[in-house]
Amino acid sequence: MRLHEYQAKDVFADAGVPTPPSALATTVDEAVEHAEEIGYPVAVKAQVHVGGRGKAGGIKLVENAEEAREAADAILGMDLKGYHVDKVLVEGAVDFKNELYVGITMDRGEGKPVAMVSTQGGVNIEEVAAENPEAIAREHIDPAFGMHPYQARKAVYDAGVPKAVARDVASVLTTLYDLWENNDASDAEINPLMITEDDEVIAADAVLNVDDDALFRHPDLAEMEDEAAEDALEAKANEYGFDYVRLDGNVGIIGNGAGLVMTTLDLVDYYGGKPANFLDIGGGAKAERVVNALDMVFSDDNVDAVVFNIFGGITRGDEVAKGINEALGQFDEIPKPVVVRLAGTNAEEGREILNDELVTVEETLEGAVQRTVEYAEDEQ
Amino acid sequence: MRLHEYQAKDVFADAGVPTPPSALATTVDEAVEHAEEIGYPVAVKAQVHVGGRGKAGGIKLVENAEEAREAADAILGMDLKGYHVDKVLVEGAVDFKNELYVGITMDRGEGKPVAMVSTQGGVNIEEVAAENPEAIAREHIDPAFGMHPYQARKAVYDAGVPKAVARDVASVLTTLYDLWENNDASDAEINPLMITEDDEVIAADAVLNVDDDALFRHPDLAEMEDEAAEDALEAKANEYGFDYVRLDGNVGIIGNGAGLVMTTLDLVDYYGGKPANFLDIGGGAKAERVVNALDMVFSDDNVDAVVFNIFGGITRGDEVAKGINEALGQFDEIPKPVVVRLAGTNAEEGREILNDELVTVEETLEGAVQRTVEYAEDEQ
Amino acid sequence: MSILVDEDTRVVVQGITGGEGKFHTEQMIEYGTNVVAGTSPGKGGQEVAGVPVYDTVEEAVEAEDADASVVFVPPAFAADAIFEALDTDLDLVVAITEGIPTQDMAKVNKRLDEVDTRLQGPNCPGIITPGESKLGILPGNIFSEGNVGLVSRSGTLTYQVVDSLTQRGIGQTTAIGIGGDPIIGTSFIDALELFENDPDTDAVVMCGEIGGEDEEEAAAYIAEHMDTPVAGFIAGRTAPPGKRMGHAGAIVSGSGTGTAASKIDALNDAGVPVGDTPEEVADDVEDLL
Amino acid sequence: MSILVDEDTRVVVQGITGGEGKFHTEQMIEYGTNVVAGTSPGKGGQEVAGVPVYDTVEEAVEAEDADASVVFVPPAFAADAIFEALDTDLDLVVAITEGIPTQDMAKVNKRLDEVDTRLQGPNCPGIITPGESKLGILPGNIFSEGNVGLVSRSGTLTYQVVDSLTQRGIGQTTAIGIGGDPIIGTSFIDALELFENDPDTDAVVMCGEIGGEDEEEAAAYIAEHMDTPVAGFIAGRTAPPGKRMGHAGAIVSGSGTGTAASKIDALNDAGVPVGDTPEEVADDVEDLL
Repeated sequence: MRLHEYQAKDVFADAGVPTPPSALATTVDEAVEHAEEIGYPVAVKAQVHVGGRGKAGGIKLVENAEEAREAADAILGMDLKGYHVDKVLVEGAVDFKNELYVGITMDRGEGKPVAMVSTQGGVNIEEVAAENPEAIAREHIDPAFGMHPYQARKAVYDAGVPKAVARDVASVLTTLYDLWENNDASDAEINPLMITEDDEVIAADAVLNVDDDALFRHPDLAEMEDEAAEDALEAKANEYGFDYVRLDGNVGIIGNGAGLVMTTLDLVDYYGGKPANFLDIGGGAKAERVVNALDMVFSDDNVDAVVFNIFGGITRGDEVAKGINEALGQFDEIPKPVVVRLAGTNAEEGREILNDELVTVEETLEGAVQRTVEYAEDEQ
Repeated sequence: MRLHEYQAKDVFADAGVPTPPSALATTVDEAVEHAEEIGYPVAVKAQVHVGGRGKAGGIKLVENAEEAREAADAILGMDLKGYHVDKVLVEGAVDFKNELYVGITMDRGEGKPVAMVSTQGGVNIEEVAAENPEAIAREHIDPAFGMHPYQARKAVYDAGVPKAVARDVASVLTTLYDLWENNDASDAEINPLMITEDDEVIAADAVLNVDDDALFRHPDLAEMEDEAAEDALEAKANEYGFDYVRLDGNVGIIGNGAGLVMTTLDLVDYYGGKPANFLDIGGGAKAERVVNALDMVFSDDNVDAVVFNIFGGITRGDEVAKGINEALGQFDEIPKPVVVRLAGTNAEEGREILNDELVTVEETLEGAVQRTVEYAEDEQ
Repeated sequence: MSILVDEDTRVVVQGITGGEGKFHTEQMIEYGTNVVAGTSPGKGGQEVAGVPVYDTVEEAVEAEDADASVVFVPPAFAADAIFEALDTDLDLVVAITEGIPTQDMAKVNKRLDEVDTRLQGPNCPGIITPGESKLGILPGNIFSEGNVGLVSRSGTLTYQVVDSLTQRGIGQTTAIGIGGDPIIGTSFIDALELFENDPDTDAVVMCGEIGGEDEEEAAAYIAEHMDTPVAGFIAGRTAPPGKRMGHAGAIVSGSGTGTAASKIDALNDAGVPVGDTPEEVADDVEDLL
Repeated sequence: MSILVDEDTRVVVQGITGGEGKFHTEQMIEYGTNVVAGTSPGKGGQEVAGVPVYDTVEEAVEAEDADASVVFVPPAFAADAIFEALDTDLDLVVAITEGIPTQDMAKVNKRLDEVDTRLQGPNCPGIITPGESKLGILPGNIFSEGNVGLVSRSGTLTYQVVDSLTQRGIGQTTAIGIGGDPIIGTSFIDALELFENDPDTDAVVMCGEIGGEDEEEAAAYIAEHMDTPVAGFIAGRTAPPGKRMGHAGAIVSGSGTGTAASKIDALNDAGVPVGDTPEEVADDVEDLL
């Protein structure tokens, strides 16, 4: 789960990280009002989960009320890389002489957190990482001890942060690690961390991505989740607790286990079809989840046929079959042809339970995928 | 630093450990008022840093207002093993069927914390530890990870805590570890942790001893320090930041370094004298500390002569000498004879600076002790 | 022979009184696994599927002289259960649980450096030595005894490939699902090394997927250290960059590494054929044997 | 020869810009210690007593090829300074600082299990190999070169005993103050083992004090493992039970162990003579040589 900039900034500011004065607006009038209060220049920033907002026209710097009104009017309601903008953050602009990058993330190769500092902030840090990796100082953290103060200092000195602000930047980095840990974050970043002419450090942006698996420990963060900002179908998947990715083909795919579902996508492609989605109903899937999964895939108008591929381990074939019967029983007419392939635990029982007036049953994966691709072609 | 029972209970209750209803009283009327509010039976408990308060008459269980008045009247103002009682805790009595012991302390042999649980609470746990050590379940904690929940369960099951309350006791133990860690405690204990007929667990006593070296991190705890409850001289030492122990002899002893001061005590004894105190002025002692040390020792009416034994490492002899001159310069007449022995860093400079009209200078430790013992004998 | 588990392995089921724990304990026993104990705090003294239940793993291990545990504890408590298992002298801990917070696993990962016990998983289907023992949720009926080792990041994909092998009469020494999470106890390389040292394993199938660098590192290991031939499969060829697909691991960064193409190239460079479909993988294995 | 430090030891002073750090850096250099660098965050690029100052220990160690550090950092920051030193490949870290919170030291103690670097202290006077090098605050003038090793929990008591030895013409190979805190990096046994393996050390003086079990354990070690003769001293014979005397370590529990009597008995049982006064210790050493 990714927090919006304004949410992350609130969390960071509460922890003592200096941030610019700012306020959230959902209407143009509100935005102008906030801009007047804060004093110009201010930035008007679209609050959507999209990288490169600035280049895409989602951030505008304005000098007076008229410009603020224009900017808010342009940004509120705009479609930014597929995301509808319904909130802007109005934020006092900061005069800066340097822009740093500071971040904490999990280094999966090492299996431990890593703190990163660079004096090349304010630009695409991924580019810096790819082209000039030594421009980012890295310090691995022992998660049992947490970040020692010396490690923050070391990263800051190694990165070549100017001495006048080194202590303050180290302190921000220490706080950032605490935020990362206390919020079960996968990433906590400030880019840019601005250094003003007076050698003050200010977080001009804030990223806090939280581990979905740990949200149960953070009801306050879970509440911040902003369904509206996501693709409607993805939001629905979220509600149902599915791993779902919408794609642009017409073959709906439901399966259990990320590897098998990905393989099913790959096979659809291999046999000449185009996947409409990735949908993993996960382990231990019960009838209700199957109902929900079919509901999701049928909700996608692009879908012309559905392949339902279950290889049972923790998921039992009989449960899946009941779910499929139940889900399809809710329709007067089956909206799209469904091909089912069951294997593994209780698969035979499942195949027996399946109502073959409602679905096509196939025994092999390759057969099921080929049949579905055919159906999808027929429907077009 | 040791918190009073009522202070520790407040800290424990804030962390969610169940405690009986209670209130602090400094007058008899107040105590009776609290007792009436809480409802009988209540315990009236002296708030002093003394073990075995109950046996010494510092805890009384009362059934009505009259008894409460009598008890408060008897306990408030009493002298309990040398400590003046000026506060009592009035506490609702708990009907219990079992008394447990739970505690966290630092195992210095292992260099790590240890959690302890026993079903033989309510009595002298040190006796249990000495006579029946297997009656105490112990679980060492890795201080980097903190106590894992399974470790609390393990200690509780190993100790044979009744299953009906095992989960609650494990939860108290986990909280106790967090309290121990968050407050930089040396010991955190509940003895007894009572189990009621309804299988509720209630902390009937609370011990929280805080590492003096860590008090700088805990200004809230440092404020709770109760000077009045200590021996007046020891309170003074505390104010000056000295390690001081009052003894019952007449030879005052000042030195630097615990080992050397203890050796000086041993030598006073060896040469037939009786030490009046242990006073370590510590490393890096400056003139002001020396003035304070002499002030302390002269404040003890039992002292007939003083040996001042400094072997300089971090403490420089010239600083010590200046301090001695300065301290003695404040007296029209030196109250007791002072023998000074300086060795180590800048010792020669120190000996030159010393005003030998005010003090006797000796070169060897044995010589200095023998001379002081003689002076002390002469003074009597 | 086999790796890690065999008919002598004495197994503790952690979380045996839960729904999944109980179901799969029955399944494991039915398969022939020597399940000697279960654990569930507060339920010590009970029995599940004829297996004695203990309050703590230590008690269970000591009372029943166990070698391995399999963890069915829910995600919020699973890391604690793993720590508990690592605090005993078990040889192997197999964590099935899906959805353990990554920061919890980072701490577990540190503990693994301090102990001799091996962790497999989490978020994995377990391990099976066909005809002898299975620890986890793998459907036993699709496996068969033989001379091919299998290691996979994905659960159900493993079953798919094994099914293809078994239907051709190609049996397995041991199949191990290492799990799809970002932080896991046993890596591809760990498993490959074990198979390389198992005289009965004549070929190995390695099923990877997009995300991370583990397959690339495994390819380098194979090129340098393995004589046993390896066949590969990589899921996620059609996954668009930047999208997370199920597993925390299955996300393509788009920066050139972690993609299916990069993994397939690395494996091919190490002499490992990579099939386009599970059936092709079975073809490759037939060729290698 | 000597233990742990000699004329080739290249020393970093952590906290060199503080009052005590600066004073003792000058004292160490005057004694002949090869102080090659100092550290003080934010003061990198400066010089103290002619020694270059770095912002981090890693920089200092790498730039000056240092072997050991000595820590003069104030107690609130000392554990962090020790962690920083342990994160480099220094052989020895000597922590002089007094008053480090015990829980901080428990964490340091755990880290010590994970690294090869040795910690000495904290709350100790340091270590000296007379005529070659001293790390810490020991007054160099009272030491002399010779064949007696000395290990002590107390700082100033060490000086007292050394003074007695030196005045009789008995010199020292190395004297090491292990520190009086409840948790320390180098124990009596560690130091005794080093002396036992040092061919130039012909006798060892061990100065203990009341509290803890370290002297009893050291006595057992001496009885079992040492050929080099040992003379002992125990401070705190007249300390009343239950009172804490200065060092966190110097508290007698009153339960039979940790008392001066128990320690003296244990040492005597191991064949170690224990003097009543520092002068008697010197007598014992003369007898042993």
